Amino acid sequence: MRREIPLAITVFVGFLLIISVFFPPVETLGEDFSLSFDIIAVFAFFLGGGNLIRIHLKKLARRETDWMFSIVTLGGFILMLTAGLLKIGNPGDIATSVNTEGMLFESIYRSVFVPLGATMYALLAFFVASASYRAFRAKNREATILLVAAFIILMGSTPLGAMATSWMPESLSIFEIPNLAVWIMSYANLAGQRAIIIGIGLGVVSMSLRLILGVERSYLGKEG
Amino acid sequence: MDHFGIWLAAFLTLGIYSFLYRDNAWYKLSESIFIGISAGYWVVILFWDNFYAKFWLQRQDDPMLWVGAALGFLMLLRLIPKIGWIARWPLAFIDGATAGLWGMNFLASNIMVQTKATIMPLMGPAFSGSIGDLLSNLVLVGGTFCGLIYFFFSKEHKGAFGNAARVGIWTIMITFGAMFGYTVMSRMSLLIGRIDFLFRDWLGLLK
Amino acid sequence: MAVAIILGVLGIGLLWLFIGALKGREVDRRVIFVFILVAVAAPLLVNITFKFEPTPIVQAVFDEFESLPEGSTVLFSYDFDPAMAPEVQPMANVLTRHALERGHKIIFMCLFATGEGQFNVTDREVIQPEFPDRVNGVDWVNIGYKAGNEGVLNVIVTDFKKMFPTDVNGVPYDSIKIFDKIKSCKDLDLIVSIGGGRPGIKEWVLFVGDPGNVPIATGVAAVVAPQLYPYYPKQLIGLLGGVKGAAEYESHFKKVYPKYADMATPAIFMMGPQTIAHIVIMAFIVIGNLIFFLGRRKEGEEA
Amino acid sequence: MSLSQRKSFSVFPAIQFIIIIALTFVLSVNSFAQEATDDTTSVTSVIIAPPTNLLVEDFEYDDGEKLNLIWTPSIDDQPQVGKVTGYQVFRVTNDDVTTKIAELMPGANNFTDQELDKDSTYSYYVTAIANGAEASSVTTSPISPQREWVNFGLTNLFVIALIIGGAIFYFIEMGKRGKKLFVRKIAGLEAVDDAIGRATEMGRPILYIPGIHDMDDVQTLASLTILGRVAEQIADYDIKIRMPVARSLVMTAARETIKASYQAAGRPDAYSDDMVSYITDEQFGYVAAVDGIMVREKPATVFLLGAFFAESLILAETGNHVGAIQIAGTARPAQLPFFIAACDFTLIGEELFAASAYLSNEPKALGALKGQDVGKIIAAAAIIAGVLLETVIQLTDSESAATLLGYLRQAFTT
Repeated sequence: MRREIPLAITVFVGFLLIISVFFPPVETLGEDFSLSFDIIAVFAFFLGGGNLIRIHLKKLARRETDWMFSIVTLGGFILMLTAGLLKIGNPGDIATSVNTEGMLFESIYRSVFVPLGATMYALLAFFVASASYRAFRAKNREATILLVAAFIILMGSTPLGAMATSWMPESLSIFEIPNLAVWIMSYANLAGQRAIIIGIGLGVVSMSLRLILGVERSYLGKEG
Repeated sequence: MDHFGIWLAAFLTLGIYSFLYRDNAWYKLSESIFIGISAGYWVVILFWDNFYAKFWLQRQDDPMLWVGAALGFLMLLRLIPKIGWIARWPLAFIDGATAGLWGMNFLASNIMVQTKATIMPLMGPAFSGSIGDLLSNLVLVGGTFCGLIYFFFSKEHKGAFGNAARVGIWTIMITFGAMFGYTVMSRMSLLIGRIDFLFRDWLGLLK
Repeated sequence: MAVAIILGVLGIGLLWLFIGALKGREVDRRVIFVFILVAVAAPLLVNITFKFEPTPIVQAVFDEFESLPEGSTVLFSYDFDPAMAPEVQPMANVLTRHALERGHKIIFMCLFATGEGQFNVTDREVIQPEFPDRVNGVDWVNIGYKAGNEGVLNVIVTDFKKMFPTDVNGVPYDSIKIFDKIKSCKDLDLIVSIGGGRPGIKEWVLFVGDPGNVPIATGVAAVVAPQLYPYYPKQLIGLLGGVKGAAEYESHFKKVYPKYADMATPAIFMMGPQTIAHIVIMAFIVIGNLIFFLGRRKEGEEA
Repeated sequence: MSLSQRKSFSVFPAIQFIIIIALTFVLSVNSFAQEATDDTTSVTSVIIAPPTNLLVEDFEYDDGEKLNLIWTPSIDDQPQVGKVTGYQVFRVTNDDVTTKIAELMPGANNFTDQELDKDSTYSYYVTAIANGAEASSVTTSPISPQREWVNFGLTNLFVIALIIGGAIFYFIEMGKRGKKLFVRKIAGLEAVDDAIGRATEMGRPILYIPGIHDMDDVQTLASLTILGRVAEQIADYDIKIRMPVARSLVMTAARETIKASYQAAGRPDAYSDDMVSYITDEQFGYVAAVDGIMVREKPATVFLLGAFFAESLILAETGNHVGAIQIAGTARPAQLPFFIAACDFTLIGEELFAASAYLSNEPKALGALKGQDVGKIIAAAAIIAGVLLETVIQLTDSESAATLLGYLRQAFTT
């Protein structure tokens, strides 16, 4: 029974949602699912949040390396919870969004969360550089193509591209870097994108059917 | 932002960047603050948006909501070892529903729409359009076709089939190279934004 | 002076790495990080700028403004919000400046509700300080925002008044002088949509440009530009893509109109760090390949 | 159209004409009357014609909650000379409550009323608005929205789903019956064994990142099925697996998955809940933590499989920096270039979904991959045929080609 019931649930819900598309009286089942999912996710957070607290309390209790930082994490977590759930500094009533100016929650969000997120995001500028240094090497034909395409687009993004090929005669203007960059973006790039996207579509369909038919059952383990 | 807010934001910004040199206490501090604050942030948002607004306020109108709540409750049974296996039921529900929804969506949006979009004439009416246009269109159609061949699983990439697959992976590599190169500018803009914050708002170096 | 020092430092640094590469020495990634930091931060501090040659697709927009006879009527649609503004506001400003300098009359409108605020930026930064003598209602008018996306376009392609009975200040349509000879979009000499989202340039082409046979030019965010190239040159007479497109336009405009040598050029300013960072990345790609090939040759010799 | 005519209602043209005249008369009298009572001096009365031919019909293929309205715009609604500034649509329910349900642009000639009740009846009228005047169409007779049980508008989708789904199903069955099925090598997946072996040799942990999306993304599900296969091998080798996640549900599902794999490998005692830990739902907060884990624990092998966004490159570069072997895969085309650049092996789109079937090496799972190929053949054939037909049409104006192409396009229309 421990295997059969979940399996039956997956098969039933899966087929129901596939079929619901074709039958107007049940066509909103997909939306209903999304709603249920959101609610399940809230309950699941007791497990996730509980896990977060447990890990850091354990670190503290055992004085593991960097246990001081666990205090910071726990403190931040509890601070945000209190500020948000009690709506500290709320200028309105209970219906007021927690992201209203004046609330403690909102001001922590603005002065801590936002700059930290933006900074982490901006790390990409550095990693884009280090990755291209290492990865764009003409090791084989595929890597060379990757390198050349990237290089042309990079050139095309700067005034260098226009300067480098401005000597070309009018008849060869398509081979001027800025034009070449445009051409790559609108033809070759698009072709690759489409192949990938169609492939993904087929992959998803196959994955879905395997899940629904019970060919893949990660959390149920092997048969028997 | 007030003065304290700017200093705090600058302190955390530099803390994160210190990671580029190597892992250190300043980064660890910024990281721990970020984890704690952001985890708390999302609990609060989940609570007010999902639980309070979607469930609590409308619990009497929509019986479907109770299905979600019941499944959510079953999920919590994982905390009781003896009957923890019941937590698989909501997982099975989510698996089945996600599979069903995505399967149909992707069939329509990825396979059908993209295939249809690729159906286009190679040339304009009565051989109009330049050779360049013809070649460009051939690249677009041929590239898509060969790309599909590359993903083909049930045949070894050999012979003519292998050649087509090779053209396919080349096309895909052009795509990747181009997309990488094209993204650099927006990534640099992010860094410009942060440095602008440090120079302008914090240090007051720029007007 | 400062510019020379920074470029010199970066150049010497790259040269040093280059020589190192010839000896097969790999570069620590922290060195790359320092280069990127300097490449981005230094131009912000000392204002390093580059000269841009306009690409044909940008030049086409410029030429259109030049070739229209003085007194032509151009419509500017501000189809963007503050989030897109860093990329496209510079375009809106320089195009407005160009149109007014050429003596064209401008009708401003927007398909984004937030576009009205963005027009105010242009008003504050370009029209008021540089063209104080131009009269609202005679030389330019702002008719603002109307909800309805392509529905709005569907109407104004045949009739402005129906959709915009007054301008933003409540001045009735009939007493706005520009509209004496402009009844619909078909009477316009050029339409410029600036934006990058929806509704935006695609809707303009589909609902006004094609059916009304009105020339359309556009300025858009870099991410959407590739999707629009296929419209050029038949349905779009030209396109400014991203900060680079704006910088090319600013650069060319300054060259043709020397009296604007001191004008604000935010796009050129933004392109300073961008260009240096791109050059640094390309230099590192070259260095990486050099190391790779020299290493392989060495291996070949040893084997 | 027959379907709609049966349930629709239109006004007889002759009656309509009389009504228009009558209405216009009433309206003009009304506006005169208004002028008489009003003290305003400058109100010029405008007379406009009402919209005509108002037709209400059932919305095709719905659950009985929508009605379609179409009408002919007022004759005064003309470009440039027209006086009409817009339309208002009014709904009258069976208990005689009238509500304005929409304000539309000039030139509008249709509207869909939604969220109706199929057990009630509704009447409608549309009013043309001009400066200071309005003119209403006649009110339609009551109609109820109809429920249709089957959406025949999606027949194409159904057929294609049936063919592709059927092919997958067929090959899965073939596999179950023990037919040997060939699947080509996928380099990224061939490397999984080595990658796990490497971690064993080095005595360092394996880091498994399932993306940052929740369980309602099929990429996450695909990642967990791969985890199931990988964890089984890991259990055999007795290496540490470390799996920080960004979603509580993924945490629960991943724990169940690893537990089941350890049980299948015969080592349930070696499993611990601590293998999987929740960090934070926030994208970059999660990234900050995972970066920290990477540099502090120096994993020998990193799996990055699932739904990734901008963080892809931050994670992959840090993983590369600490010297881990990295196997990545996602179905987000925008992130694939970064994985290609920074990881040792990358599963491109479809390969991510094929991975668990490939790793399992079970005939029935491999059969599903064969079924996918049928889909690729269909798409490729449709593209070639369609492009040829299109080109032929452009060059020769062939009508039969146009008919064929029409069918082909139709088949791929959702």
